[in-house]
Amino acid sequence: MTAPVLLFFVLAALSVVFSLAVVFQRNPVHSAMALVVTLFLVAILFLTLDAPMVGILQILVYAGAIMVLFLFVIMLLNPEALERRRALWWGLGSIAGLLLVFEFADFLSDIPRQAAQGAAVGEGFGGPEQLAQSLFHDFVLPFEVASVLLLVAIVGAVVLAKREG
Amino acid sequence: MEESILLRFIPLIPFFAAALNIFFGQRWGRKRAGLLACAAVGLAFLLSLWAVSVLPPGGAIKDSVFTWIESEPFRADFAFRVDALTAVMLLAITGVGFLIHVYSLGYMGHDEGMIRYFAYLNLFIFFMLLLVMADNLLLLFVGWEGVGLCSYLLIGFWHQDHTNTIAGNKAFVVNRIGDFGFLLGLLFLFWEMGRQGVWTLDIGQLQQSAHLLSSEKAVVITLLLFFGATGKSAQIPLYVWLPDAMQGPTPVSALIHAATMVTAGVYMTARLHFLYSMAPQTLAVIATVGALTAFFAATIALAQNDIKRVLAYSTVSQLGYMFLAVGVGAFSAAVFHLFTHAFFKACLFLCAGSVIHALEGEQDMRNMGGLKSFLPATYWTYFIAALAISGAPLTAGFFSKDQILWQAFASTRGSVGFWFIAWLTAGLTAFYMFRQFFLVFHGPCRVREPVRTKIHESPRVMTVPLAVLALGSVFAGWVGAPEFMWGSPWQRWLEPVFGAQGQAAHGEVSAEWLLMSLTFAIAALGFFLAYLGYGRGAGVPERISSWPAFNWLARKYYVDEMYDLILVRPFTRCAAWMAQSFDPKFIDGVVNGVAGRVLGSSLFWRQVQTGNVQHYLFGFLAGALVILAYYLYA
Amino acid sequence: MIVELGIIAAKALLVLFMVLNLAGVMGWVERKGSALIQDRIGANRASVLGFAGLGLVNTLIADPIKFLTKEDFIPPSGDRLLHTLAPCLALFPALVTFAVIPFGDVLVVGGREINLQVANINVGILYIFAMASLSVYGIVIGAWASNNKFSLLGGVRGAAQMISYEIAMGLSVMGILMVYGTLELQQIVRSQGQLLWGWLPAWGVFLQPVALLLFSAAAVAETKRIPFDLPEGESEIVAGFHTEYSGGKFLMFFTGEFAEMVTSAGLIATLYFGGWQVPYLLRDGFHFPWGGTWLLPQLAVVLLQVGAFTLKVVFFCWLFVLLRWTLPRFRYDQVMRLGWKMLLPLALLNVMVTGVVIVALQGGR
Amino acid sequence: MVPLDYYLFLSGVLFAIGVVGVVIRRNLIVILMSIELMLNAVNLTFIAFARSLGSMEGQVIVFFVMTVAAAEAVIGLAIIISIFRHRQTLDPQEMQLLRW
Repeated sequence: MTAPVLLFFVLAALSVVFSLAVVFQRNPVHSAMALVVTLFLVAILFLTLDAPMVGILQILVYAGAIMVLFLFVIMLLNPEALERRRALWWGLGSIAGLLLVFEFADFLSDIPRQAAQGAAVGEGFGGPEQLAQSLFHDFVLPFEVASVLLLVAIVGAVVLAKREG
Repeated sequence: MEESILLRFIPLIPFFAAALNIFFGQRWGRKRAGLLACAAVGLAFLLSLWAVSVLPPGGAIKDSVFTWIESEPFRADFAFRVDALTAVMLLAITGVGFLIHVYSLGYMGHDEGMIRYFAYLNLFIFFMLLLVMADNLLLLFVGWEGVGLCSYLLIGFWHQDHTNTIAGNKAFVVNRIGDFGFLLGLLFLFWEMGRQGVWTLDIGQLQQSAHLLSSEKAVVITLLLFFGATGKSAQIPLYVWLPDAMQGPTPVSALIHAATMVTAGVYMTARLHFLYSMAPQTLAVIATVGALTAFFAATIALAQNDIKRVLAYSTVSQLGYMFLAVGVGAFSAAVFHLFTHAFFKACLFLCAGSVIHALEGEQDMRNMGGLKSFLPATYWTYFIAALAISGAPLTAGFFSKDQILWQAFASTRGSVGFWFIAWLTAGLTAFYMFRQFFLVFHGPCRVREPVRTKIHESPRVMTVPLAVLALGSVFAGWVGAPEFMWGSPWQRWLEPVFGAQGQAAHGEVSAEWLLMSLTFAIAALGFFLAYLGYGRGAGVPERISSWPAFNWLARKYYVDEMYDLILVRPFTRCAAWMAQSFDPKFIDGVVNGVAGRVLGSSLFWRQVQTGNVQHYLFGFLAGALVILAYYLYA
Repeated sequence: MIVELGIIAAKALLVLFMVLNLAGVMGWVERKGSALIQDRIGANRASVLGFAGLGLVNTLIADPIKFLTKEDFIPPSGDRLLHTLAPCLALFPALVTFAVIPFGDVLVVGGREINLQVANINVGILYIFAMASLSVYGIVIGAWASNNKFSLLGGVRGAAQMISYEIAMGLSVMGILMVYGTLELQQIVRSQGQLLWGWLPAWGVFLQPVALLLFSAAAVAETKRIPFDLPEGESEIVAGFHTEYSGGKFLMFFTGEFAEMVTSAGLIATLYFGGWQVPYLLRDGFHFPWGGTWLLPQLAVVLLQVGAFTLKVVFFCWLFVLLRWTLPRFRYDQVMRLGWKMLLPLALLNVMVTGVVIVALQGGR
Repeated sequence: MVPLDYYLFLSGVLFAIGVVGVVIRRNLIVILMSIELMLNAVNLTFIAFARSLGSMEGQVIVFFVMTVAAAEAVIGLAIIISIFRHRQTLDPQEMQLLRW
């Protein structure tokens, strides 16, 4: 087992553990923290896949902004801390999830195996220049649309969260 | 074929006048609205004169406004076309129409709904012009339906009175029955021509490719179209609406139910003469129906007491003459009689209107008499028109009717039987016309007291049109004199339209003279009998009206009752059963039953709808799993 | 391989040592600075083994000992795990941020070029922001885990404030990125060695003066220091997010704050004041614009550069201290208004103007 | 080198965990977090394929997914706040107005 594979297994195991924690922790703050860690780990996985820019953005946007927002809202609302576990419902959901995993595994077993880092990529793949080239050249219209989407989200959030009167 | 953009204004001017009157009439006031309506028709008349004057000999003028329907390979233009036949109709419609509009200014001058009246009248003129100017049968059908609508609106014009509304409904329903036949004929024609590869309803193209149709198909098509004509032109069996249509204002009766609309059927058969000529069986049917109607209606007219009903049955009878002419293949004669009839029948109706106007709405001839001295202008015009319709020598009716009689006798399709019926009818016509004449204008005055003192001659605005029409009643016929007198420009005018077949027979001059004399003789006999029965004293009417035969005629052969018994009652009963038993029990049962089952199952299944998003999501997840599994393992 | 790793480890340790020590020293400087400004003698009581003359001893040795020997109090109804985790989360980002800040040019030892920067990654600035954004968690988690109303208020304030100012900070740096055309910090610093009009060093402060002001303000807010210390706000909410902290954990918060301060100073120096650049000093010595040259050995040059960088960082740290004891605390609404309604629009405007100028100078390529 | 399927399978597992979270949790905020987890799993797939195919498009799409996720989180949280103000609860089971 080479170093990259080992690294992958460590990251994968950790991220699965923490994402399980996200779902099965009864305390929303614990869930949120577990999710932050998961996102961090996934960002490192991105780095192993030659996507440094996206990886850093993942930390910056997800961990740094979105999750802080989640925490902020949890603390703002401060709901009753723990929810009850309902064995039947949790069991049903988990079984369905397991089935989903099995079907994924079955599906993946059918496709030919290939290395993730198979294709030859040039210097700076996934770096700021290349991403910028794609974003502002090939995908400039979607990019602008995305900016409009964000603007709409801002306005929507302000309207929704504003207290009436 | 020449093009002219001016053509479209002939129908459009009345149309816009109607629209303006509908929207702004109330603001302008009645007087201005009436003048606008008259001016519009007058303008249309002038334009028609222009169109006739520029019409190339034997040709036509065309004006394509826009493409109405385009569905390859079929194409219908919203196009107008004027040829010799249309030109005649144009002049009759706009000319007589204009006079009647002017007359209406006086007749309807005091009516509350005058603006509405003139709007309808203009709308009618528009549709009628559409009908006669249509370049294709679809547009003709639009006009056909449109005039029916206007007729309905105007019969029920005084809708406050329920009987008027019923009369309007009757006219509309009976016309619908005819129109259904017409539409079927139209569709059948369209389909059959299409099967021959000619997808068209354009009249010119139809004429060129009519020979593609087989004779049997032509018979069926023409019979169906003729059925439509019997509805619109009040022939057996669908004539029953016309007498009732007299409920409308009298100028309307004159314009729509005497001069123009009811002749639409004749016009249509003349327009499609090329089809009818291919179907001798149909022509035989038409001739028979025409002759029978002429005689039948004339006999009914003998015994009517309502001044307008006599004229109504007279109209039916005269229309029968026209169809007889069509049936023996004498299209030109039919159109000629149509033309002259427009004048004298309009004149008669307007005279009747003048009388009714003077007597403040009285229509029963038994309550008239001796009006000669009160209404001199009406008296003389009526006299002239009555002479014309009776066929007195050198009047319009004399020429046109004699031509029909001659054709009925001498045409290849004619026979002595047809001639005899028509000849007999000519006598009856003279009789009932002068019976009416004597009852109304001669003898002692039987007008009821409060009205009698106020009898007055109509104003100029009404008498001048009467005079003009009376002149027309005499001189309109001179354009169609027989060959042996001074010849017929009419024939030459219509020759290009109908070709050689328009004038089917040229017989011996002596035979023509003989027939003419016979006709004159029987007309004179009718006049004499009328004078004997009604002209001298007051006692005769009572004696005659006690005869059972007279009663039989007065009740119009009980045809309305028969229709009621055979058709209307079973139909209403069937409808009642449908409405009261079939619909609530069966239809509603099925509908409610289905709804009930649906409701029941919904009540059960709605429990699935817990409102809990996560339950839905779980269902969604399960579904996704199943679909995934299906694609993986199946 | 081993050597490489060793060099990296050495660099990391060096940086950690420098930053932590500087943070410790700053604790003393802060007290001394306050005393200076308030016209008193200040922290002069600590004496170790009777050696009290050097006040530095106070913070470098006495303070840690004092903190570490105190009771580590955890609120009974609090969250044990997160309460412990929070100080680490506060300290961690401040320390790792320095990894991408270059403290010198290339040092050549035995033919091996050593880049005087712990990690040269091509998205350096983004990395800094990513780490800075993580520093919120320390406050928020700590505040929440304390199960204390005041702590929670402080935490909520901190979260909102830091998210708000992060945006202004990021946007103000945009100008620098546009001018130097790279995200790599080492590259940015090297670009600042060029000369404008032959004599003026192309430092960020000359090219992006507005951005410097915006960035500095945002940086102060990010370090939660006066005038932006709302999350602590002693006069209102006791001690804010670290009300329930004591002992070693408090020390970590404390150190974290100073480490952040050092990092901010380092960033300002790197982005706007030429980083390790000494005016006119190239790799082989000074080349003055007025013609003179003064060649120096490579080691001397590197030492000069590292020294210059350190000097700059210390200077800005001192500026922070001065700032703290000069300005009063804002109200919370003022903080929000400043961040959203002044810094953010100004930063956007700066980006736009910069863009226009660049396009104009390049002829709208 | 690490096979592509490893990444894909990891992504699938993370996705399934996210789905389970959405289904079983009774706290709207955690449900929203689970959705973020699912989005991230998908992002991982995109990045893996981007690397495997040597094309930047996957990364660009991830960029857009992040944009959408940010917008979604903002709006979602705003909705949650306004729901909480009205009903004092975050339990989706309590929100059953659309019931038969």
